[in-house]
Amino acid sequence: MPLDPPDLVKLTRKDFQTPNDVRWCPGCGDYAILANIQKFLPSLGVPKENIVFISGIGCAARFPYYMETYGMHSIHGRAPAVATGLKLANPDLHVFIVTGDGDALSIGGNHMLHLLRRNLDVTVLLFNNRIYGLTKGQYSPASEQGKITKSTPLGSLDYPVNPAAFALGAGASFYARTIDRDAKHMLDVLEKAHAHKGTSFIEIYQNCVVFNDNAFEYVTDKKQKVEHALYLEHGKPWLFADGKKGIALDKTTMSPVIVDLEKEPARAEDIMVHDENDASGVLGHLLAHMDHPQFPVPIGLFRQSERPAYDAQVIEQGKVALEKRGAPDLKKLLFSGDVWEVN
Amino acid sequence: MPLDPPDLVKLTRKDFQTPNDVRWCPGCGDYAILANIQKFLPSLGVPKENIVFISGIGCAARFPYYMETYGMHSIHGRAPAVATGLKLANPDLHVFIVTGDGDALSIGGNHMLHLLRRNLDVTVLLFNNRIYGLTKGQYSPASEQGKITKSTPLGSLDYPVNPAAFALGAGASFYARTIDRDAKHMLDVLEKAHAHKGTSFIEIYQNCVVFNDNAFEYVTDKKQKVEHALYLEHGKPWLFADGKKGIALDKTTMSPVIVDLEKEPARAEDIMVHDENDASGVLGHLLAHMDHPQFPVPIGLFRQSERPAYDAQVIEQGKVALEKRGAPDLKKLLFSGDVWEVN
Amino acid sequence: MAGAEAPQIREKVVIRLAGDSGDGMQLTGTEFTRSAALAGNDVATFPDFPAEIRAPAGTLAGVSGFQLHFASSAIYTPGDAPDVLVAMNPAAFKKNIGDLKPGGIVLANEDAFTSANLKKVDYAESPLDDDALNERHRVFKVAMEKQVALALDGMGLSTKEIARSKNFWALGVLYWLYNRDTERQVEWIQQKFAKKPQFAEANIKAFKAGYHYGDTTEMFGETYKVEKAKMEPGVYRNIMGNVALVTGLVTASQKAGVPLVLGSYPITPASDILHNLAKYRNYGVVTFQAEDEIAAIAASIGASYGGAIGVCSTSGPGLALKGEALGLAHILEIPMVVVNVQRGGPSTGLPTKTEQSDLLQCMYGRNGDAPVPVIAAKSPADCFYAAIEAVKVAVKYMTPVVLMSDGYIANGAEPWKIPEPDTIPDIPVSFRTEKEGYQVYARDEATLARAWVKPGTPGLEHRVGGLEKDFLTGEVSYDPINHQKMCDIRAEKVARVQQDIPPTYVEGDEDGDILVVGWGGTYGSIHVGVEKARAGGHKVGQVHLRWLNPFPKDLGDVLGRYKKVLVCELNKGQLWRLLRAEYLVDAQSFTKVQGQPFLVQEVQDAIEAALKA
Amino acid sequence: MAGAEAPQIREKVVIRLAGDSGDGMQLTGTEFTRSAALAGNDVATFPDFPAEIRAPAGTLAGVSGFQLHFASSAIYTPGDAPDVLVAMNPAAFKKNIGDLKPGGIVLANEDAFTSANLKKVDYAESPLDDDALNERHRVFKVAMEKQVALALDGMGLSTKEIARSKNFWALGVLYWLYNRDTERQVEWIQQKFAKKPQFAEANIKAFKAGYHYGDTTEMFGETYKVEKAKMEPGVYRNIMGNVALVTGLVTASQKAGVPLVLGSYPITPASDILHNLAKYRNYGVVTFQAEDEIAAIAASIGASYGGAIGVCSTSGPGLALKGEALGLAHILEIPMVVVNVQRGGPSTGLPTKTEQSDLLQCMYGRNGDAPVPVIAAKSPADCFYAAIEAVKVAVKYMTPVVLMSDGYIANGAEPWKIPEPDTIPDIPVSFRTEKEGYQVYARDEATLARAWVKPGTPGLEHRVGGLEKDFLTGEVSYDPINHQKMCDIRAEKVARVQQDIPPTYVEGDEDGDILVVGWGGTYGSIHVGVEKARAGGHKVGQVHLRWLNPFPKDLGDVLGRYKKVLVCELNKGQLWRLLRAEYLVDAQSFTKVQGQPFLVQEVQDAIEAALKA
Ligand SMILES: Cc1ncc(C[n+]2csc(CCOP(=O)(O)OP(=O)(O)O)c2C)c(N)n1
Ligand SMILES: Cc1ncc(C[n+]2csc(CCOP(=O)(O)OP(=O)(O)O)c2C)c(N)n1
Ligand code: SF4
Ligand code: SF4
Ligand SMILES: [Mg+2]
Ligand SMILES: [Mg+2]
Repeated sequence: MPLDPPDLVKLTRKDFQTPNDVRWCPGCGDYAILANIQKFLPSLGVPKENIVFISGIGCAARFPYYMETYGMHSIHGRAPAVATGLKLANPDLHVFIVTGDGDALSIGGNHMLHLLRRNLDVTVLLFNNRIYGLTKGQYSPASEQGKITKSTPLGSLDYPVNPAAFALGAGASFYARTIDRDAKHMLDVLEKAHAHKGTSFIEIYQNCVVFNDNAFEYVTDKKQKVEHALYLEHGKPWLFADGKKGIALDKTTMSPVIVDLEKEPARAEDIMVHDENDASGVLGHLLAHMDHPQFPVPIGLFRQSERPAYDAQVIEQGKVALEKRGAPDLKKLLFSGDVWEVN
Repeated sequence: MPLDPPDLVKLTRKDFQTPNDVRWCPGCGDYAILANIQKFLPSLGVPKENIVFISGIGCAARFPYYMETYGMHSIHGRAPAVATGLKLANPDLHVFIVTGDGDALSIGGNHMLHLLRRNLDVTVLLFNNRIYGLTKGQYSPASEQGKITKSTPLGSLDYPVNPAAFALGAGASFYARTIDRDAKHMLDVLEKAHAHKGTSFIEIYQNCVVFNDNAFEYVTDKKQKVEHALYLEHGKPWLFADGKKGIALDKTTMSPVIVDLEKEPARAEDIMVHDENDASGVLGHLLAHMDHPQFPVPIGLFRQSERPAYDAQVIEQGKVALEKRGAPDLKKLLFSGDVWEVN
Repeated sequence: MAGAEAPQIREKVVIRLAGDSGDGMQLTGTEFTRSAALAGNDVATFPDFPAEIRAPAGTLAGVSGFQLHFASSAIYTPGDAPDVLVAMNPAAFKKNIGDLKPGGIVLANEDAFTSANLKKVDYAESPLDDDALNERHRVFKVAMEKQVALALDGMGLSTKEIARSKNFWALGVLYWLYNRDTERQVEWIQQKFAKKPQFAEANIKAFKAGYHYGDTTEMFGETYKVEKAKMEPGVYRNIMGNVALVTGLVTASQKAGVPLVLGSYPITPASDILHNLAKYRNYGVVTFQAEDEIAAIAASIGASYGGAIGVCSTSGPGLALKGEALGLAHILEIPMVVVNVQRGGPSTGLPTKTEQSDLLQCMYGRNGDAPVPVIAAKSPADCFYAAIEAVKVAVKYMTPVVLMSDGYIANGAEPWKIPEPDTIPDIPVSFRTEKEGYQVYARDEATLARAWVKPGTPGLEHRVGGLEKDFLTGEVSYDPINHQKMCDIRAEKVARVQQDIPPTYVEGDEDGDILVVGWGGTYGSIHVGVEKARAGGHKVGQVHLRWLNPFPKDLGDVLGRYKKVLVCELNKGQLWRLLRAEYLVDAQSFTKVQGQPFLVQEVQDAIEAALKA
Repeated sequence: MAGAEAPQIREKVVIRLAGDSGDGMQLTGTEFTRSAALAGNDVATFPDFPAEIRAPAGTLAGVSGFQLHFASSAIYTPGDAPDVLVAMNPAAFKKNIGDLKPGGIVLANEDAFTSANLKKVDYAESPLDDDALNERHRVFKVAMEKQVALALDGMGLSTKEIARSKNFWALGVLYWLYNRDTERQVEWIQQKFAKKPQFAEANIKAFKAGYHYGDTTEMFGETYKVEKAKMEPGVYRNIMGNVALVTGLVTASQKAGVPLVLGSYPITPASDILHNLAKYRNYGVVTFQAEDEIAAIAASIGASYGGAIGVCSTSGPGLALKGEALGLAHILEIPMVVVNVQRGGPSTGLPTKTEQSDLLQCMYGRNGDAPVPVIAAKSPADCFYAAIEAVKVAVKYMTPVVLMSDGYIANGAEPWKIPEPDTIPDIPVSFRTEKEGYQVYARDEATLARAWVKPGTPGLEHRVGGLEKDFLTGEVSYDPINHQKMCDIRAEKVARVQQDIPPTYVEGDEDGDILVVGWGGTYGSIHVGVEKARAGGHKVGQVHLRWLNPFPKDLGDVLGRYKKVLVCELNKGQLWRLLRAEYLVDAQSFTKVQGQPFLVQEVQDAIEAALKA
């Protein structure tokens, strides 16, 4: 497979649209994400035949049908494994995995874990609407405890999976969170993800108008988000509420605390400064556990770390093997071991 | 099912031994664990009929056959799910899950994730020998990178799963590490686990003499372990090397650093003090990422946190439902909805 | 209240409601069905909805349909061809008009036949004005949205909100057309929207406006009446398959005196089993929404091992994931019920459509020789009895049982004569507590079942597992002869379920030209097809198999009593293969895999063709 | 070098080596086999080891056996009853003595017949001294450990280390007994233990000591010689099934010019496929040890979609987990090979034992009607050809293919006449790159295969998935007729594989009294059984099916040429059911599920019985 040719016809958003009717509910957050990705891809300079979208099952997982690239709508939860085989067959492809919170964190949790620790060079787009959309509204592992849904008329009992804590605990080398409606932010995160070598895990807060409407209103509603969203920027302090509040670390409990800078301007010094490449991962840990409503919810790139991607290592190992063991030779293959002749 | 009766015949270790031949390889670390558990159980004051061992498949998973309690040797990776059903049928049982690093972290990773987040009241004993024993020596997700095994003659490429980081990221309310050969320590950890309400996850370093001998020599060998093991005690500083060294936190990088107290006695103050109940989870995070050979390996209870167990909540919900909706009534069940009569 | 002239009497009427997914056709259909049932008609329904939650408005893919059949005589299917088609938009019209009976009524929402909507389904102009159409059918165009807007004028509702009530308007028209009593419906709306009184009011107004529109415009010239059906005396309710199945499971649990634990992962069309069972926490039912299908069945196994009735519910793709664990349940010999509500396959296939293509998967979809009893429900209400029987066999023989339903009966509904609770026999279950002489795999002589022992029972501590085990002690055994013995016994045990299977029930002719064999949700169509063939002068029998494994003891004899055998099923011939293998019967196969149930006509034609073949 | 007297000539010899798992019997057996093969004998082997890595020393459960058959004529099985039994301890003796031929040799390690060891297997006293035994057999007791200790004296080895060499001592005795050339063996030991020269030296010394012990004590009175077998001229190697299978896969990949990606999760007895393929990274082979079996097959699907030959290898329980994904591969219509090395089931069953009980699982173990071609290898070397054929059909018909092996042939070995690479035909594969007229599900007329397109190909961007798809464009389609069409076509495509299946190959009589039908690893036993029955005067034919789905076109006719048909298989009658269903043939079934291959005698008896039935 050739690498992406350098001199490309300039692609536009339209080039990535299929003629297919888009079949999400009117008002579904998936539309915005689709539009953003279609806007984003031309900027990569990658010819569209080298792009593949692999999904599992769910509303989110319909995504590949709407992308004029290669794509596979596979089976529930298994997209990471399908993508792994695909990259092993052709590591030059740019592979996106599209998945929902049920697809990725319920049935597909194990594959996600192993994808992340292996650090395959792909981008994961997790559309988190905290509900099972396609099957019409059961709670998902990302739903808040006590949630009343079709399958939990008395309220759900399980504590939710924390996608950020899970991903970072699984060894994710890139974890970011963004929001369906925040096009600009999403594009920014996508760019960073594309530049990252290894698995980029992007959690996208996505509104399911039908079964979990406004689940993320506190970070999408213009008024509320000021107090409830913490936009992360590398090298910048953890500030929110228009810079009037910030997050500091209580040194004795090692816990994040909200500092009201209007009341305590002197504590501006204490505000944590974001470091995307934080070596110890402590910042990522703290961010992962900052949850609504106690804390503003962090939006942005939590943490990125460097280690060779799995597919890159496979190629490298292939080269070494070829050098050491020589080119394929059927004669050698067949006649190996103890052979004898009968005349 | 009756609760454990208060006046018990005093059980002994022997009561928990089955007549079955124990079929591990001579010298396998599993023997020591078996002996420890059989020693430990009488101390619980739980009649043996109320104890159940559920395992998956692997050398470790043979465990239930050797315990004179109830037990099931189920299928590969699924013990957490079997145990969940069992506890839903009878929450009064004391259930232990016995699993290997492949069983728990490879095929069974997803069930483990969900067990931990749900916080089912069971104890998980993960026999980590960093290899697939039963299938005769392939690398496991816990094997170090570059490992040469039957399935990786050129060396494995995947980064290992970090069991502690995984479990804590999954929301484990109890995570401890102990060692097959350290009977005293294991008993101590088992007691703590038993007192814990919710899922107690215990990683046991276990030596596989045949396929991965001495994988943990650095913490089992008398000489080496002084420098390489960090025994955790609640309220005590993170000291090792006979108290001559300790772990402090570099405040700028938020990373753990080794302090040589002989050289810098003044820094004794800086040594981190262990808090098993650390609210923010930062200590657990740091411990999970302290790995051999850069750091001494933490042994003991990393972190314990409190939240209601899944099964306890199920019972509670049942009580509420009974109060609100009334006792079972077949007549009501059958004749519900719009009914009409035909004469 | 009804139209001026006396209504015409009709024996059977088939109505199909079709519109966008958002148009509320399922609700309208369900409500009209309810009123027909309450009025004493026999009813049968067939909802047919798209896979998408809400497919793009106005497209063919987005059309949601609901067909209902109500009658003053016994009926068995939702009907082949509708008498009335309610079409809320051009897509709904286009998709369904071909099925309408000649002379049938079209009630079309004219407001939706805009040029934009027409274009979406490739109509150059409105098909409603087509002469040929108007010759074949009685076409009524109504500007429903306008009518509703008029009725709701002054309530301060938005256009969108107003449009939402148009299904109740249409329902009102149907009430008028079939002389239904409106009061109960009004009450129902009031209750249903109790929390949103404004919507309640709007819907009631729309409903009444539709009714009055029929009345005052004397729209259709005449009205109709379908008398009460002669049904056995008793108390009835209208029940959907998934609800009946849940009711059966809960009843079985109560009758066995053993709590029920469901492990399930949502999947269409089985999810409603989880939803409905979750309502019975006060009946001791625990529902566990697992992380996947494997965890779901593993949890059921754990629950059964713990002394509960472990159940899991799924559809084809989910069952495919459960194969390994089902093999474990088989070798453990614990009682469990695996419910498979079949849908269109292979793979993700046609998730919202019906099919019967999982039979061989249920029989053989796991490693090794691992037979399990397989039972299939034949109609919505029958799901109740099949569920009870599945539980009964599971606990009696200590075996997992696969209980098959399908999308058609799961979502379809029919009137069900509710049995008095006391008439349902108890399901005897005894947990062993006696220590003396306990051997883990010792068996009951008649059933070959081993004893069920609850963990927690003193003195009976033991271990079980997936490795082959000694035929008596249950300890792991690699002994060759023991393995043979255990495989033989496990197979024999499942074969012994025959003891509990009544002799084959033959409907129609007891011998003769042809025997039509079916199973599962196709019962109704086959039944009527057979009746029609008999009316055509042939000697035709019908056998509808409840147990697919094992078969009834006398089935071979029954097959032998006919010159020909025809197996009808919604797959590529799966039961046909099983029957041929078992009885070497040169049966013919009539199949269909279109995501749709059989039409009666198709069955009838197939019988004719088979007779000639 | 050989014994003083001229050796006796023997046509066939069967030796069984038995000892504790730690006694190195597998190695000893393999080495003696190698020497026999190199000496020009035909050979066949049967290793039989316990499930435990190292079961408790001295117990019956811990006995590891290796049987080898070598001959100067063509042989097909490892032999029913051994001529020689080497028993390293009382457990090994007890477990195997019953099989020894009357007059056969027992070579027992007397040192291990301690009272402790005797007690472990319930011997009150040493059975070696039993008169009856010594009348029936020729019993040789040797204090092997003592002999080895003497030989290694002065090397400074521990008792434990010394004991480890005793298998080489026994090997030495066998070399002497059968007049084998010792030089190559010495070289082999040197190479094998190159990194541990002390062990090399010890093992060589022990080996030579054994040889000389035979020679100097003139232990058995006489020695034997098995001449070269008359084999077709050519170059041979001795090959195990799993190795042959891997060699076939790599060859197919080279001949197709398409790289191979294996996704696999370790499982006995399939793991060696992963292990062996991993050695061929320089052949473009990528092996991926996945987190579970589902990930393994999903990765193979991804790889095939990406333009590689996706393969996954597993055993029964693993295959049970792959059902859903295999259905996806089926509906996607991509080329893939799923290798199933069968073991004893159900559930975890008897993991290290052989069985053929996954046939129906391979056929039907997934939701919906989702047929795939199924091929089975019949012997160790045949795994090579079966693997190539599986790949060929997969890429030609764009379909997943299930390739069946079993524990018996996977671990057994036989001499293989190595084909010249050039004589192996290329496997034509062409990836579509032409944009013009591309339709994702347009098909080749002859094979019904759709085009294989690599992602990365400009202008052919398209989407595939598990939902039903339009028969031409591949877009999602819920159209009823289209679904029927696609189900029909997918079935027809698999049926067309018949085009590539040669007419049924009948061995023995072309028509007559009885046809014996088998498949897979039972070929050898059935073959010899049939030959013996023919020698007994019956007209018997043998058909050993390579393709289980579809069957060869003429199979029905062939079945019809015999008065009776007998299907022999290691399960509860799975092929038997398929044949009955397909051909309505009133076949008889001879089966065995004991974790062991058929004995020739069993097959012969079954034929006699069937003839009488
Ligand atoms: C094996 C299998 N099990 C279950 C299903 C049913 N199913 C389809 S999507 C889905 C969950 C969807 O939730 P999520 O991943 O959050 O996606 P969303 O629809 O919310 O975008 C389920 C349970 C299936 N298709 N396959
Ligand atoms: C479904 C399935 N896949 C694979 C196997 C084969 N298998 C048995 S145990 C095992 C791994 C064991 O490793 P681990 O869990 O670390 O246990 P250990 O033997 O090291 O104690 C595997 C792959 C199986 N029994 N079932
Ligand atoms: S159900 Fe929810 S997630 Fe699915 S398409 Fe509709 S709005 Fe979107
Ligand atoms: S293989 Fe390893 S883990 Fe398994 S029993 Fe032997 S020593 Fe223990
Ligand atoms: Mg979701
Ligand atoms: Mg292990």
